Amino acid sequence: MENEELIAQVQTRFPEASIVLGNDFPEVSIDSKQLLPVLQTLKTEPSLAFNFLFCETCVDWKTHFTMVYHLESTTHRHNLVIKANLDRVQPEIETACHLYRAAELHEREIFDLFGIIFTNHPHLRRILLTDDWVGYPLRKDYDDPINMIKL
Amino acid sequence: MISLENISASIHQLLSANLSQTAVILIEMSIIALLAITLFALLGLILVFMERKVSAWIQIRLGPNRVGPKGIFQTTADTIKLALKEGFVPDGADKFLYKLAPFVVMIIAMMLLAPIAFAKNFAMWDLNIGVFFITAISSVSVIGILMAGWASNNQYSLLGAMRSGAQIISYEISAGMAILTIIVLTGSLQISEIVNSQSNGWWLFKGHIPAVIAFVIYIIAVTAETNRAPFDMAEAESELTGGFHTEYSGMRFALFFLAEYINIFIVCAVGATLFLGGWMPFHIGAWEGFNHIMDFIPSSVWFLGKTFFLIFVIMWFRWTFPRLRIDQLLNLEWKYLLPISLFNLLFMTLIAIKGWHF
Amino acid sequence: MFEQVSANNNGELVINVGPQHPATHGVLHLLITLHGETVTKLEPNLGYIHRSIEKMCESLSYRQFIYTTSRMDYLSSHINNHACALGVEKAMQIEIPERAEYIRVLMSELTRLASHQLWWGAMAMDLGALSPFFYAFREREVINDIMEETCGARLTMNYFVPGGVMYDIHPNFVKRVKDFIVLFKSKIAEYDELVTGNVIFQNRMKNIGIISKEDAISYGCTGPTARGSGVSCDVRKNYPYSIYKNVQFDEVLEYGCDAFSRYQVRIKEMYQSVRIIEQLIDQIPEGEFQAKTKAVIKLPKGEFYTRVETARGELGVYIVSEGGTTPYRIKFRSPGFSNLSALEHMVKGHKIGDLVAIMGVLDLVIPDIDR
Amino acid sequence: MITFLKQYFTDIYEAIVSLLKGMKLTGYYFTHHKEIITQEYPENRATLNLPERFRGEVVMPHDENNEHACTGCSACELACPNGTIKILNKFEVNAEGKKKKAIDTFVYHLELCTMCNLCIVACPTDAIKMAQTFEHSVFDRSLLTKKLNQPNSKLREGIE
Repeated sequence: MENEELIAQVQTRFPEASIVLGNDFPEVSIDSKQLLPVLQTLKTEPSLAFNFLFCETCVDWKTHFTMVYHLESTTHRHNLVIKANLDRVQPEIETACHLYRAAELHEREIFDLFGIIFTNHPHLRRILLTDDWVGYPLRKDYDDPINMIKL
Repeated sequence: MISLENISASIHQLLSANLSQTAVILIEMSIIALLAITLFALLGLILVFMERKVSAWIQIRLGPNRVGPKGIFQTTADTIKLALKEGFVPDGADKFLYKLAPFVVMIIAMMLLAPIAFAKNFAMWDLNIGVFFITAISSVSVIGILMAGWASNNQYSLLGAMRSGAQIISYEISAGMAILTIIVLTGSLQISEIVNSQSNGWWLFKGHIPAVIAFVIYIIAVTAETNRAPFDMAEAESELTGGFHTEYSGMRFALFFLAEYINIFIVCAVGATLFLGGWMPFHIGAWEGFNHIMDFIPSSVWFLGKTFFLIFVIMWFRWTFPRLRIDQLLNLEWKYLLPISLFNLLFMTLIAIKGWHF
Repeated sequence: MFEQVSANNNGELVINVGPQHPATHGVLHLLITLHGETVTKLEPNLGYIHRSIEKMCESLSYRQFIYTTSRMDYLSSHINNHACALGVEKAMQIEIPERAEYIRVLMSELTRLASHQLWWGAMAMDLGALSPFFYAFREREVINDIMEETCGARLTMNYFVPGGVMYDIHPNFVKRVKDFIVLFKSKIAEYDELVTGNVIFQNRMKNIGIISKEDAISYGCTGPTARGSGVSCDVRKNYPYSIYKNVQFDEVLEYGCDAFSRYQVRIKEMYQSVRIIEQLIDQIPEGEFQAKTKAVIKLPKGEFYTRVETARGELGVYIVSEGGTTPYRIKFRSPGFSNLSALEHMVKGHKIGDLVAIMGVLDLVIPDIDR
Repeated sequence: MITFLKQYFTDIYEAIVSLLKGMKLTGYYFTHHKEIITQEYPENRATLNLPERFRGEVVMPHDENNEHACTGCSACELACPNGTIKILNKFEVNAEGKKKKAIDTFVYHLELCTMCNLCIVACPTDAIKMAQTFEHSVFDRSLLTKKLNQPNSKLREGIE
């Protein structure tokens, strides 16, 4: 499906979402509480069939976090980016790992490095850093005077 | 002609001329003990060096070449290193069993040397159940391995030891069957008689196809029995890091290592005795000239040559094949080797009764 | 972190595989639960070689950050660099000279060959056959020598820069690559004789580590891991970058879903890489090897996602730019990380020996997973 | 039963053939020592030939008049991703009595260097290049911090 057609179709399904065509993929911004229903529809709807979550990450915009989900359909070969803004004080979002098993490790990594709480995640623990690590390194306000080398 | 037989006989004469019988036996025993220990150390050094060179050449490498000319003192240096290393006992290990295990394995390997005929009329103890003695004693070595695995207080060691137990016990059967196939022909368990029965040709050639099958099965089974790759389930360094000797270090590890090589030597020596005529030279029918030249080569050289050839074959296996999985290993034994060797034994008995062999 | 447990209540044995273990090829830690010899539970514990490359990149310029990616998946460092360079070029909207494109693709395919060869040797070593490792290194060494002559390094090249490549290819390059292809074709038959056709190897590899097509997609598997289950996921085919749309090659797909299929995908991919190299090696056009770029690269504001096919699967580079000289946020979607998540699914119910075989065929590179 | 037995023996036959194939190959290498590819490293030092692009360490070539081409512009220092290079500048008074910037010390931390070659590419006057040395091991870490410009060296004439 071409991007314009895809955007039109997604827009009709989720009227409240704002969709723009980014540099690479169409980007859909949704409310963080809507994530699971949106993903569910995107995955199960045969004309969309986004069955492959190839990247999941987070960006710290200092005022808020943005969760970014990169989706692909292996049958139709189209891509979509889902974005959801999170509150910076208490970042919480539903886990996607029951729909996409790939999300399980990715979400643990995001929890580890950004401190975002994924509700209903089967075992949300630190994955890369040690369990007793203080702070979330990929946040912009993270400071480690010992380990960080400033050039 | 100087031969090992003459040397031992003349020493015996010299001693019995001057001393009482008890003293002679005592002195001879200590000489034998000394020789056995020397042989042990020498075999360890030679076989480890041989293994390293064989592996290197197969793997298009040069192999050890730094210590001494062509690297021949490499294993000596390794032994010194191992002797100097700390003998580490892990916390929570059963200290008594942990320290005992390498010696159990070692002593069993040493006992196995007793009935082997190294040359014509040159064996420590040519007892009348020689082959049976070897099969019986060699199965005890699994106790040493189980001991080591259990006492180490390490899961890897335990798994390795358990695997080893299952493996040795099952492969013992087909190794025994293969040996029995030849015993049927010789009618004796005494090593010297087995060798003598091959004076007109080796059993491998005289015994038709069943002997060849028995030989192949014997080689496969003893490779498994000595925990060598592709059957090194007990060690399986990419799965269990080191298997039953994961926790061992220093001289205790060296003993395990040495015992492994001595065991290989012994099973290959038995294989050479049973199938390839022991110290008997290679003769071809009525070629008098050729046979005469073959006779000129000392019997000890014949024996060691055959044994080392078999050792090389086993090393060749190790550096070529991937490892089997534990269930496939047992499948191979119970579904392939055992039924084949049973039928093979049946055929061989038929041949022996009918006198079809040469 | 993990308390000393030897057996749980079900009489199952809990074993730490790694961080120092011969089969993990690095510092991967797996906590496995064994019922007898059968793995019932597997939990990866990562981070032993985590260097926070993503955080480091936030303070490096767009020229500088490329070198860090060589240190992620060090076996496909050229391809990693390719992804970053492509991302920066896409954002800057510059065209790179055709010669540079040819060199890049040639180098990428040589890297893929070298990586698959090392995998082949290491995998055979995991299964207990130690000699193939050396045979594989013999050919790989030739590639490394070619790389060294042109790029100046053997492993972490940092040869691709935004706008092209760092230097022109060495005058000997074309001849040596051709020689290598002749050598490689004469030696690849040995691989089949020694390992692929071996009955022990086949029995070890077949019907283990089964992952269905749906599961492979759901777990985010890419590369040979997914293609062994029949998932078409070759970025070079589906989203052609550089000059891959102009070269003839097949996407290797196997439908066995087991470890042996994945093995065959990788072996066949080597032939495809050789095919690509053969097509391009005589066609390298004359011209510049680098486009003119400003000394200081500034990217426009926006988000740029680039995907390339490394030897292990799909590498994604997600650059978030605020318009400055350094990236605001970089995410590397590494293939090993997702492939690892499928490991438990593949291993469950198999023997501990199979765990080693499955991991060997997954071809995990730990710095790629930990970043 | 017959088909089972047939299958059983074909399996055995095929297995043995495949194993013998592998043994033939390893046996070939065992007997053909000319295939050996490893080298004896310290002995072959004299014949060891490294390609001219090999990146071993950063050096600053000086000519016979003890002159180099480094103007002290710090382009390399800025290009370096991990702070390997530190340039300390001084001001020299030249023949016409004008103050001129020149390098005092070109500090190079070999222990931090990743041989990425970015400094060489960045240098506008080609004052530094990569040397083909690779035996960098020393017992004292401080020996790895090097001063690249030689004592009393000067900037070559005509380089700005």
